[in-house]
Amino acid sequence: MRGLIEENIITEDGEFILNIGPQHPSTHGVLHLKVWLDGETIKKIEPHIGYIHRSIEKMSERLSYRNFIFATSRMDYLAAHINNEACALTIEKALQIEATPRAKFVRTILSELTRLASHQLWWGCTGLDLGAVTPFFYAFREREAIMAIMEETCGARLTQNFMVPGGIMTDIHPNFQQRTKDILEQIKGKYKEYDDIMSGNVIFENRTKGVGYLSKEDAISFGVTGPTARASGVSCDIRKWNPYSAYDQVEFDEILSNGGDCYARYQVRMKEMRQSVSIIEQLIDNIPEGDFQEKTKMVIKLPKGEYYQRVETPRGELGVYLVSDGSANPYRIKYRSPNFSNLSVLPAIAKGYKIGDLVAIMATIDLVIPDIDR
Amino acid sequence: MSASVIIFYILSAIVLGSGILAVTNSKIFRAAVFLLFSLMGVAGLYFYLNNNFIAAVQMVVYVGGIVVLIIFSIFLTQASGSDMAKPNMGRAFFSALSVIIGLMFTLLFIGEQKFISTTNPSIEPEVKNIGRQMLSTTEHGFVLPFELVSMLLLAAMIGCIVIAIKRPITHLKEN
Amino acid sequence: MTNEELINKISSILPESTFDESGEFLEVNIPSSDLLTLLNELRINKSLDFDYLFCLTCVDWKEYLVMVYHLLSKELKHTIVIKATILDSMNPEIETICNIWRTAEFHEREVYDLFGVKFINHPDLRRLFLEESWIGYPLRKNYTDENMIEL
Amino acid sequence: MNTIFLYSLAGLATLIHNWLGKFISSELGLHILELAIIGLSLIVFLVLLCFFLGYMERRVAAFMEIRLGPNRVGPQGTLQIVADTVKLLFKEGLTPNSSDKFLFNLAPFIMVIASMMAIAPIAFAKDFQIYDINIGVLYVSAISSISVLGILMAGWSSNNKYSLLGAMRSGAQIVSYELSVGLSLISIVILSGSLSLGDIVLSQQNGWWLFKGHIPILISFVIFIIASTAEINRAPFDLAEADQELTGGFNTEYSGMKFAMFLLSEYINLFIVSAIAATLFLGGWMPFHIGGGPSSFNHIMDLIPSSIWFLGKTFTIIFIIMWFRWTFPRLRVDQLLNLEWKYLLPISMVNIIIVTLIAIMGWHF
Repeated sequence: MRGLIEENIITEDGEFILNIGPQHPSTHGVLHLKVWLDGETIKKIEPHIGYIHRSIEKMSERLSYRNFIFATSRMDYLAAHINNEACALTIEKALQIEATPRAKFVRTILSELTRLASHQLWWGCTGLDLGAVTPFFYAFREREAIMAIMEETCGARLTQNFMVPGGIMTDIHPNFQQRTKDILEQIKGKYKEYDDIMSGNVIFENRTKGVGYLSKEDAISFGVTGPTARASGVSCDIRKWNPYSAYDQVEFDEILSNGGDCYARYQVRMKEMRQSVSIIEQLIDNIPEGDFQEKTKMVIKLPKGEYYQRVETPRGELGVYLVSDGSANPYRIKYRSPNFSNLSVLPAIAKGYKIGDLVAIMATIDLVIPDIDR
Repeated sequence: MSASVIIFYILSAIVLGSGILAVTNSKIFRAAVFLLFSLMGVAGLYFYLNNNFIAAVQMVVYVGGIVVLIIFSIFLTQASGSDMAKPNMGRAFFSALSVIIGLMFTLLFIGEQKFISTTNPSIEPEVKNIGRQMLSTTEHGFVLPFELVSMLLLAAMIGCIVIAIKRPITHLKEN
Repeated sequence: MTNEELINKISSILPESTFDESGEFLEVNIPSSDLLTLLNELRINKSLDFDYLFCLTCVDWKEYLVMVYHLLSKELKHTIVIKATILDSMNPEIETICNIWRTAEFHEREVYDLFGVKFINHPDLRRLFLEESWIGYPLRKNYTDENMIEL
Repeated sequence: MNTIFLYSLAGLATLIHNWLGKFISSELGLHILELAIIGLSLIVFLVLLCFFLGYMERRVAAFMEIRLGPNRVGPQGTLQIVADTVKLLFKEGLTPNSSDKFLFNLAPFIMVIASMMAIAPIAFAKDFQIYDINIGVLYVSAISSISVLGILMAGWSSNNKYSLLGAMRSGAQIVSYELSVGLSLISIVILSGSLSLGDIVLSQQNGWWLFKGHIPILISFVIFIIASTAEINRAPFDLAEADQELTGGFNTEYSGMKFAMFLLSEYINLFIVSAIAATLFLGGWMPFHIGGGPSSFNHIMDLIPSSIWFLGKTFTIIFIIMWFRWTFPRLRVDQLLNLEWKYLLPISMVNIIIVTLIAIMGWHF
C-alpha cells in the first residue's frame, strides 16, 4: 500500500530492520536498538542513545562541590545513594579527610540496602521481560520495605541525596536499625520463594542457559564490570579491590562464575543479594557512636589536581574523574558509568541469537538508561 | 421459495462472488483472503448438503492448511502490498482458453449424469461409513486413490523440506 | 609492579615521556603522536599487561586538549594514567585505540561527540548522544549555546 | 413443570419452545424466531462470559501476585471490566494510514466470528446443545483453524514490523500445535467411537474418560491442555503478542473496539478450549459417578444440575490455564516449535497407537 508495505516485507537479501525502542517495554527506558534480522535471528545491533541525555557532566561544571553530588542521583536512579557516595568520596579524597566512622558504617549499610533494592527490581524486571509477570510483584514486596527505610532515614525513596562531603546529612532515624533487621529477616525467608518461581523453572532455565555468552577476554576488553563481568569470571568488585567506606571491616565473598551466559549472570546477582544481606548483618549492630559528619568549610575549594574514585554500584564500576583548577566549581567531571560500557558489549553478545534472547540478554545485563546517557 | 433454496443461493453467491474477486483482485493478499471466503462457501455448501464430514475436512484442509500456506508464501515474497502487474495478452488468452475448456468439460460431465431425485442416500454420510469406504477394496472402495494421494502428499512434503534446507545454518558462533 | 619499575619500562619504550607521581596513580605524559606506540606495547607486553581500560576521557585546557586513559592490569594489579596532549585545539586529531581495547569504541565516540576529537581509523565515528546536525562540541570550554539560559 | 424449570436448561428450552408454539403456527416462522433467540442469547451469553472471564483473570492474577486486583468499581470491583469495555467503546478505533484498511478492519471480525461459531456443538447441560452436529469434534477444530487467518490478516495489514513478526510466529505456532490438539482429540474419538460431542458425553456415563482410559488418556489430556494453551495464544505460549518482545505483536496497531474484539475472541477461545477439554476428558455435563460404588453416592451427584457440572469443570480448566499464564516465563520461538515437533507430536503419535490398542482390545473400563 502506497509503497510503505514494501518496506515491511523482507527484502531479497533477507534484510529486515526492526527498531526496538526508544519506546519499548523491555528496554527499560529510552534506549533505541536498531536490529538487523534474518527471520528471527539477530544479525547486527546498533544502539542509538542520547534520548535522555541531560548533560550532567556539563551541568556539574557550574555547580559547587556541595551541589554537584546530587545531580548524580539522576544518573543511575536505582543506585542514587551509591552515586552520591562516589562523589562524596572523591571530594574527601581531594580534601584529604575521611568520613567519621559512624558515617562510614551508615554509608555502607545504605549502599548495601540500595544494592538489595536494585537487585530486587532487576529480579522482578527479568521475570517480566521473560514473560512471567508474577515475580515483579514478589520483588516489589521486599523492595517497598527497603524503600520505606530509605524514606524514614533519608527523607526520599529513590533519590536519597543523603551524602555530604565528610559524612552523611543527618543522623539515622531511631527506628533504622530495627527496621533494617526486620527486612533482612523477611528477605532471608523469601529466597526459597524466589528460587521456586524463577530459578528452578524449566522454561526459565531454557531461556537463559547458553544465551548471550560473554567470554572473560571480551568482558575485560569491553570494560564490562559488575555482576555482568563477574558472571564471566572477571574479578572486578571494587569493594574488594579498593575498599571504601566500611567495606574493609566486613567479610564477604566476591561472587564469581564461569558460565558467562544469562543464567550465570542471574545466579551471580541472586548470590550477591545474599552477600549484601550478610554485609548489613555484620554492620547493623556495630554502628559506632559519634559524629555523623566531619566538619567542612561552607564553600569547599579543592586543591588543584586530578582525583579518581571508583565505587561498586549494583551494575558495576562507577568512576568519578574530577579535575580541579582550585576554584569552587569542578573544572571537569567525567563519570565512568558502568552501564555505558555494559551497553557497548550488547551488540557483540546478542549477535546470532533470537529476538526473545535479546530481551533476556538486556534483562540480565541490567541496563539503566539514564546512567548511559548521563 | 423455501428457506432452503434461499440459503443455497446465498452460499452460491458467496462462492462465486468471492471467487471472481479472488481472480480479479490485483492485490495478492486480498486475493488470498477472497479465496478463503470462496472455500468457506464451498464448505457451507457441503454443510447444506448434510455432508458435515466433508465440510469439516474442507475447512481443515483448505482453510486451515492450504490458505495459511498460501498466505505464508505471500508474506515471504516481495511487495505483496502493491498491485500486481497486468498479465500479458498471451498469458491471458491461454488462461481464458483453459478456463473455457475446463468449463465445457465440467458441463459435459454434468450433462451426462442422470440426477435421480431420492430421499435416502446410497450411504449414510457418517464418519464410520466414510472410513470403511476409504479403506475398502470392494467396488466402491477408495483404498487405491487414498494411498496414491497420501504418496503424493508425502512427496510434496519432502520437496518442501528440500527447498527449505537449501543452505546450512552458519550464523551462530561466527562473531 | 611498582611505580619505579613502570617508569623504567615506559622510559625504555618511549624516552620522551614525562612522569608525575603526585596523584593517586602514576601519570605518564606523552605527545599525542606517540600514543599508539606506547599503548600497543602496554597491552601486548606480558610484563605490563594492561588489559583493562577503565576510563577514557578528554579534558579541555583551552589552549590544548588532553586525552586521559586510565589503564589497569587485572593480573598484575597495577594502574597507570596515560595523558596524551593534543596541541591543535581547533582541529584535534588522535589515533583510535579501539583495536586494543574494544570499550574504547564507545568512549571515543562519546569524546568525539562532546569534545570534537577526531579519532583516526575509528570504525564508526558518529555522534553518540547528540543528533548529527548538532553544531559545536558541548563540553569544550569555548562552547556557547544561544539557547542556554544563564542561572 | 416447575421442577424441570429449576433443574435443567433443557426444560427451560422446551418451555420456551412450547410457549412460542402457541403464538406462531408456521413451522418456518417458529424456526427463524428461535434461531434469532438462540443467536441473541448466545451473543449475550458470550459477552457476559467475557466480562466474567476478564474479571476472573484479573482476580486470579491478583491472587497469584499477592495483590488485591480490581476493587473500586462496583462491589469487589466486579464492574471494572464493564467500565473498561465502556472506555474501549468510546475510544477512537485508529486505522493506520498506510495499512490495508479493508483487511485491517476485517480481521477482528473474522476472529470473533470464528470463535463464536465454534461454540455451536458444545453441550452446556443435559440435552442442551445448540447444534449436535455428528462431527462435533472435527467441526470445532476446523472452525478454530480460521482464527489463525484473522491473526495473519491483522498482522500483515497493520503494516508494522512487530505485527508482521507476531503474525508469522502465530501462524507457525497455531499450524503446528493444531496437530497435537487434533491427535489428542482423536484418542477420545477412538475410545468413544463417535465424533459427536453429545455421544462422547453419553459414553462417559459410567466414568470419565480421564479415569477410564488409563495413563494414555492422561497423557493426551496433558498434551491437549498444553497444545490448546498454545493454540489460543496464551502465556507461556503468547509469542504472537509477546508484549516484552514485540510490544503486542499482531494487535500492536489496534485500539478501541477493534482491540476489544481480539480480547473477546481470546476469552471465547479460552472458554471453548476448556469446554472441549471438560467434555472430552472430564465427562462434560455428566455428574461424577462411581461405577461399582454405592448408588446413594451416584444419586446425590445426580441432584447437582448438569449445567453446574459442566461449568464447574470448564472453569477449573480455565483456572489452570490462567495459572499457567501468571506463573511461567514465555518460551522462545524455536523452543516453542521444538516442544511441538520434537516432544508433543511424537508422544501423541505413540500415544494414539496405544489408545487404539486399548480400544481394540477393550482394555478400558
